[in-house]
Amino acid sequence: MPLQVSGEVLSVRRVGAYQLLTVIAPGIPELTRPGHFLAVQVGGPESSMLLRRAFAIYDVKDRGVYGGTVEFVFAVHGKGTAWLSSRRPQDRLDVVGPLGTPFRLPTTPVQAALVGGGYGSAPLLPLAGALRGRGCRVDIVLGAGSADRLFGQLDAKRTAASLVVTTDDGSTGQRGRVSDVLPEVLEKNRTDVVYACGPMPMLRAVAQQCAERGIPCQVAVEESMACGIGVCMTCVLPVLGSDGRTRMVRSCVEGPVFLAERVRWEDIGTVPADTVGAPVRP
Amino acid sequence: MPLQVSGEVLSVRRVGAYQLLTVIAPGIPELTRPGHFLAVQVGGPESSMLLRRAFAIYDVKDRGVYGGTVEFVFAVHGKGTAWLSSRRPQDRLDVVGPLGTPFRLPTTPVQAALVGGGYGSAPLLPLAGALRGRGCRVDIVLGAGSADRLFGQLDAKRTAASLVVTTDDGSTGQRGRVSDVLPEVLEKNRTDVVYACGPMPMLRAVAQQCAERGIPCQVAVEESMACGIGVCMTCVLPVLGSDGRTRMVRSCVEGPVFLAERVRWEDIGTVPADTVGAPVRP
Amino acid sequence: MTDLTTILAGVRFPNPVFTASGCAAAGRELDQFFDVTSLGAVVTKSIMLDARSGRATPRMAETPSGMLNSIGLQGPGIDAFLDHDLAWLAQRGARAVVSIAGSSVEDYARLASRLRGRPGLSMIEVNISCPNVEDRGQVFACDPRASSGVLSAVRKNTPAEIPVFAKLSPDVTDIVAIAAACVDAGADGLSLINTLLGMVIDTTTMRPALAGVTGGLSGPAIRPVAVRCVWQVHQAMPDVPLLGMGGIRTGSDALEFLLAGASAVSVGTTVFGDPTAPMRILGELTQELSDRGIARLRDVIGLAHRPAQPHVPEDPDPVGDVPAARRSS
Amino acid sequence: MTDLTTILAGVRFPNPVFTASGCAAAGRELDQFFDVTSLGAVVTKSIMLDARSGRATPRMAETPSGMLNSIGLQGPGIDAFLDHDLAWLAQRGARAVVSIAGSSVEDYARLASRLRGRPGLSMIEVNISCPNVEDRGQVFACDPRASSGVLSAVRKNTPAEIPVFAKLSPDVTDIVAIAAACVDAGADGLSLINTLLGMVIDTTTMRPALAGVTGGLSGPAIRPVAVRCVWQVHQAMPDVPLLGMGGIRTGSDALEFLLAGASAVSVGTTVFGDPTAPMRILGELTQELSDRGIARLRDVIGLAHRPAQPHVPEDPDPVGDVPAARRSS
Ligand SMILES: Cc1cc2nc3c(=O)[nH]c(=O)nc-3n(C[C@H](O)[C@H](O)[C@H](O)COP(=O)(O)OP(=O)(O)OC[C@H]3O[C@@H](n4cnc5c(N)ncnc54)[C@H](O)[C@@H]3O)c2cc1C
Ligand SMILES: Cc1cc2nc3c(=O)[nH]c(=O)nc-3n(C[C@H](O)[C@H](O)[C@H](O)COP(=O)(O)OP(=O)(O)OC[C@H]3O[C@@H](n4cnc5c(N)ncnc54)[C@H](O)[C@@H]3O)c2cc1C
Ligand SMILES: Cc1cc2nc3c(=O)[nH]c(=O)nc-3n(C[C@H](O)[C@H](O)[C@H](O)COP(=O)(O)O)c2cc1C
Ligand SMILES: Cc1cc2nc3c(=O)[nH]c(=O)nc-3n(C[C@H](O)[C@H](O)[C@H](O)COP(=O)(O)O)c2cc1C
Ligand code: FES
Ligand code: FES
Repeated sequence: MPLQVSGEVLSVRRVGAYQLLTVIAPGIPELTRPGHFLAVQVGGPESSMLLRRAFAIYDVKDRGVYGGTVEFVFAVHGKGTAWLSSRRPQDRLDVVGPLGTPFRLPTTPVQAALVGGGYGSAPLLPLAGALRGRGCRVDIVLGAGSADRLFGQLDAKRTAASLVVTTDDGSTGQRGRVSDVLPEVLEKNRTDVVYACGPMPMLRAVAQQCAERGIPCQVAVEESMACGIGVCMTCVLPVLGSDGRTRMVRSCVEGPVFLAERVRWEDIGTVPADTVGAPVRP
Repeated sequence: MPLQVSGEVLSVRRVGAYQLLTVIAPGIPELTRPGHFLAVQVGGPESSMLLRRAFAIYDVKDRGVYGGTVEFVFAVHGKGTAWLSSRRPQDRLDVVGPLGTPFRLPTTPVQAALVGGGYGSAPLLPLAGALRGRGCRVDIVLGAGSADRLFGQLDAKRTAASLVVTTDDGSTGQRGRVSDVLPEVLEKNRTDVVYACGPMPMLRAVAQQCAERGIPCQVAVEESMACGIGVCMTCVLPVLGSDGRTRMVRSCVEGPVFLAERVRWEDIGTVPADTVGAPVRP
Repeated sequence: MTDLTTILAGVRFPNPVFTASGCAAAGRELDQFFDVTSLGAVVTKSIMLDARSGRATPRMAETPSGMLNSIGLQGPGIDAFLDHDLAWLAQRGARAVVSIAGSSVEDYARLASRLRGRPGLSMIEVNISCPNVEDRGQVFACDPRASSGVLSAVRKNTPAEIPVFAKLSPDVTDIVAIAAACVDAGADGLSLINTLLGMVIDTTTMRPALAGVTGGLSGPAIRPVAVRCVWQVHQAMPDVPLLGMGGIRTGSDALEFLLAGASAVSVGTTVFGDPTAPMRILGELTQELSDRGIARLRDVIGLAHRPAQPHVPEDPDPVGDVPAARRSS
Repeated sequence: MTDLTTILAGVRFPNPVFTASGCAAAGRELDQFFDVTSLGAVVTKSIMLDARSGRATPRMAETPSGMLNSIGLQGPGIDAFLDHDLAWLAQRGARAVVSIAGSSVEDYARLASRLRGRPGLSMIEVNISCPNVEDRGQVFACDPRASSGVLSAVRKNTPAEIPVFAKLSPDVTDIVAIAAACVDAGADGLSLINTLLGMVIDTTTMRPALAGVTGGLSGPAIRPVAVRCVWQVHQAMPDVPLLGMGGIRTGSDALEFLLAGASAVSVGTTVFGDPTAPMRILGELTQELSDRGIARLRDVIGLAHRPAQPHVPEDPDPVGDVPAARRSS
């Protein structure tokens, strides 16, 4: 049950290449689970930008002085995020959340590995806390293009039993990709379950490595969304159902978290011929 | 020769029901004469509002600490002016000016009466200074709906040989309209020339009172303007030329100041049948 | 208290604010944000006979004050729709306007038959902005004859008490001609307008932004076109009820459509940016009406077509800050 | 250095950024803000045979990311235009594209004749979005036959070295059909698009906001429609040069039109909000091209129609913050 809240911005802070925005949003924290996302209005009342922007929820505080705050981390990408980065304390921000299907937690204490790319670590850090709360061992792998695009490294170090960091340019941690180090992490820790969030090609590589090893994996995907609440059908991707049939599934409602083995990675951006209702090709 | 300047907002201050905005706009002050106006971009880079808003220039400072500032007074009317009223110091504002044809000044010291309605006093106050500089006697009549909609009363009192104030609700000065008191002012001071700025119906009434007495009168009109620089033809009104023929004339270039007797007051909002190029009616 | 009731071809709706087809699914998601039974009606996403996967992604692009979409009518097919969606709306007590779409006249006729006697159904909206497979993919709504064929088939297969509205495309030379063809074929009213055909090229990839190349333009950007269409059609056939839509974002926008001749309005794209918008718009519209001292909504329908009241002679000299020029904006 | 030269039907222009008819008068006012000889060309306001007063005010209304205008082709008539405006442009050294408008085929033919041999004239743009008095006020551009009549008359009365472009209206069911009719009649190229017919009702007065009731919608709001028209026409006739326009605000917008198939672009409404915009857009476009390593402007014309390059096999795991989904925006 998501809420629409016009909240007050508490702060916008630079964190490396990213911005960390905290907004007062009473009611949302209580409902949030790791993997949920927010949809944020941008541009103000006379803006030419009509659509909300989606951001994974990073941290929430239910109570405290402000009666509930929500935090998200974002990269300035285009016009909407540029506008967000120019918000100042006390500006109002209209947010809808929590949205989507969050990460599913194991019911028994297992060995979990969390793999984050860039700002993709944002929803993984509260997840790490939740897993620890259930007695799980948590290993974290974080990767990014460069050191300034790693988010939450300190936080991860505190929470995780082990942390491995990679950067494309070697500016910190190991030079390379998360998929270069993940196999070793999985083996060393006898990982039972993997959670991943980051760019689609990274998710695809992680999904494949898990599939090869038979390790269940949940991924949080990122598709262009017009509404974020399930009414527009823009955010779909081909996903196998429990009946073994492929459907174009809304990533805002049935995702953003999916079981990695259900996502038809090679076919994203197409409608596979065997999809339910696919156009009949002559 | 107008300039386009992206200037810094120095201040936005409430003055009664109005806002007084000061912007750093080097180059514009030197070119400005009383009656010139500014065209101001509103809404920021991703705004849905494409058109500039026009405001009479109130005060300018050529030099000083900021290297040239321009001031204008405005009422919050719709979305653009609402946005302007939320500007803060250091925000940037894109202004074009000075625009239009300013008030023409007499070459000999005469008795001048200035009639302002609402924020229409803004361009008259610098005009009063200029007239005084030429040795003219200046009498001022200011009117508004209520006391908070009078602008520049103190300023006027300082500059003018006499000041009469009217308000519709009698909250200050005489209860009534400027046209109720103008005849007496004109007679008492043996006024040679009248300058007026304010709502169109007021201008029309003043124009008529001057015409009846054979007193030359200049008015600054206010028509909806898309461009403010003479390229779009939206801001026209029917005006008699020196050849006695009526044309639809651009108020942003040939105005906003017109000789009152040239404006076809009754026909504003129409194309009079005898206008050059008027459609032939069957 | 303002009387917000509106009547479309004999059917009463408690208020004139509807959702727009394809912008509210079948109401269930919006019911999380507000009670969908307080809407005039829920207009459901156009449904086809069989399940449809829709098009590949990317399916949307944001544009200035608008957006493009190319969903390709993804949906579960009429049977699943009746069982899950219409049944839910009926059980919930909402009024449903069911939008149908087909690839042939036969499709539309069969869809109408399947809807017969279904609880919850208040009205049928016939989306004719679909390619006709029997005519080289020519869109029905672009041709008076094709539009007429669809509407008469649907009307024949629909009980008399259920109004049938044709939803028209603005991408035509003469919308009044298409409107007339639909009405002559039995349409009880018209929904105006569907999206405009548009396109965005991604200047980074230097290729079309949408997988479907072109898409439908919606949102406030198209509002002036939509108001013009409603105006023209109401002018030509003042007795035909119209459901107006296209870029409605506020109560004042909704009022604009009513003044132009619409008897009710649909809120589409605005819902994406503001899920509670239909209720906000209903509240704002009620306020706009009562601010103007208008007691009954139906008194403003088409009002802008009547000559302005011979108003009180103009005050020769109202001094204030609302100059005459303001009449223009 | 990027080569910005573009060629329209044999005539070379140093760069592809033009003004739009009716949005720059005859260049003189803009020359206060930038040197009009640095434009690709100045497209002048449509001129008629005789002086025209235009319509009553209000003539404009701002709309979301757009505006409506209903000027009614106010102008001094061809003789005064030649003596004052075209003569000024010629003397100033600017390239002039003269837009002409008439009420009958005969009007257009006479206008073309009056332009013969005038210094400064680079090209003629024929505005056919005008009512045809000989056909119950039906707009020429809405009918292939009427469009064809005008274009063949203008082409016959214009020297071979002066290209004649037909400016089309988007308010038609099939813009490619109108385009083909114009080209068959002798048009050397096409200008796409004129404004969309729109309307605003002032909810305060509850009457149409414009004295002319309907008006032309322009600005970024219509850009997706304009890009689609350019795309469709270029697709159908890749050899016909196109002048693209409709809501261009940035160099990236201009690039979008070039990629869709335009050989040059006109900047219209944007000038009202930003008088120096044409020069800014020219600078931004130059930068966009050089950022992409494109040495010649003509290499991007219509590029979006070609299949994407078989690019380097996708990197299986680029970790960063530019996810795949971004291809879509
Ligand atoms: C479930 C989800 C969670 C996300 N979490 C984060 C996060 O935690 N931090 C972060 O920085 N970004 C996140 N993103 C991506 C973020 O939504 C985009 O960066 C943002 O929408 C770009 O907006 P813009 O106005 O700057 O870009 P523009 O390019 O101007 O946007 C134009 C349109 O495209 C859409 N769009 C553009 N890029 C993306 C994208 N990558 N994904 C989805 N839509 C896009 C926008 O929403 C908008 O509708 C997430 C996206 C999704 C779907
Ligand atoms: C030469 C001139 C000088 C002016 N001087 C002043 C001044 O000193 N102080 C002041 O408060 N106002 C002045 N105005 C009026 C001012 O331009 C409008 O109040 C303002 O444009 C309203 O903008 P908005 O966005 O708030 O209203 P909206 O109604 O949202 O504006 C919509 C559109 O209509 C136009 N418009 C609306 N009202 C007017 C109007 N009265 N005149 C012209 N265009 C209008 C806007 O420019 C805009 O394009 C002047 C107008 C002109 C033409
Ligand atoms: C994402 C999306 C999907 C749509 N799907 C449909 C549809 O299935 N059937 C239909 O008749 N109209 C559909 N439309 C058109 C809308 O119902 C509406 O006519 C149009 O968007 C204009 O209204 P708006 O500007 O308020 O959105 C869709 C529009 C959007 C944006
Ligand atoms: C105020 C105004 C006047 C216009 N006058 C003309 C005209 O005289 N002849 C013409 O062919 N187009 C005219 N147009 C249309 C423009 O040339 C252009 O085709 C259209 O506005 C789309 O471009 P834009 O969105 O960049 O303005 C006019 C547009 C506006 C806004
Ligand atoms: S974003 Fe609208 S359905 Fe997912
Ligand atoms: S406002 Fe454009 S010509 Fe005057």
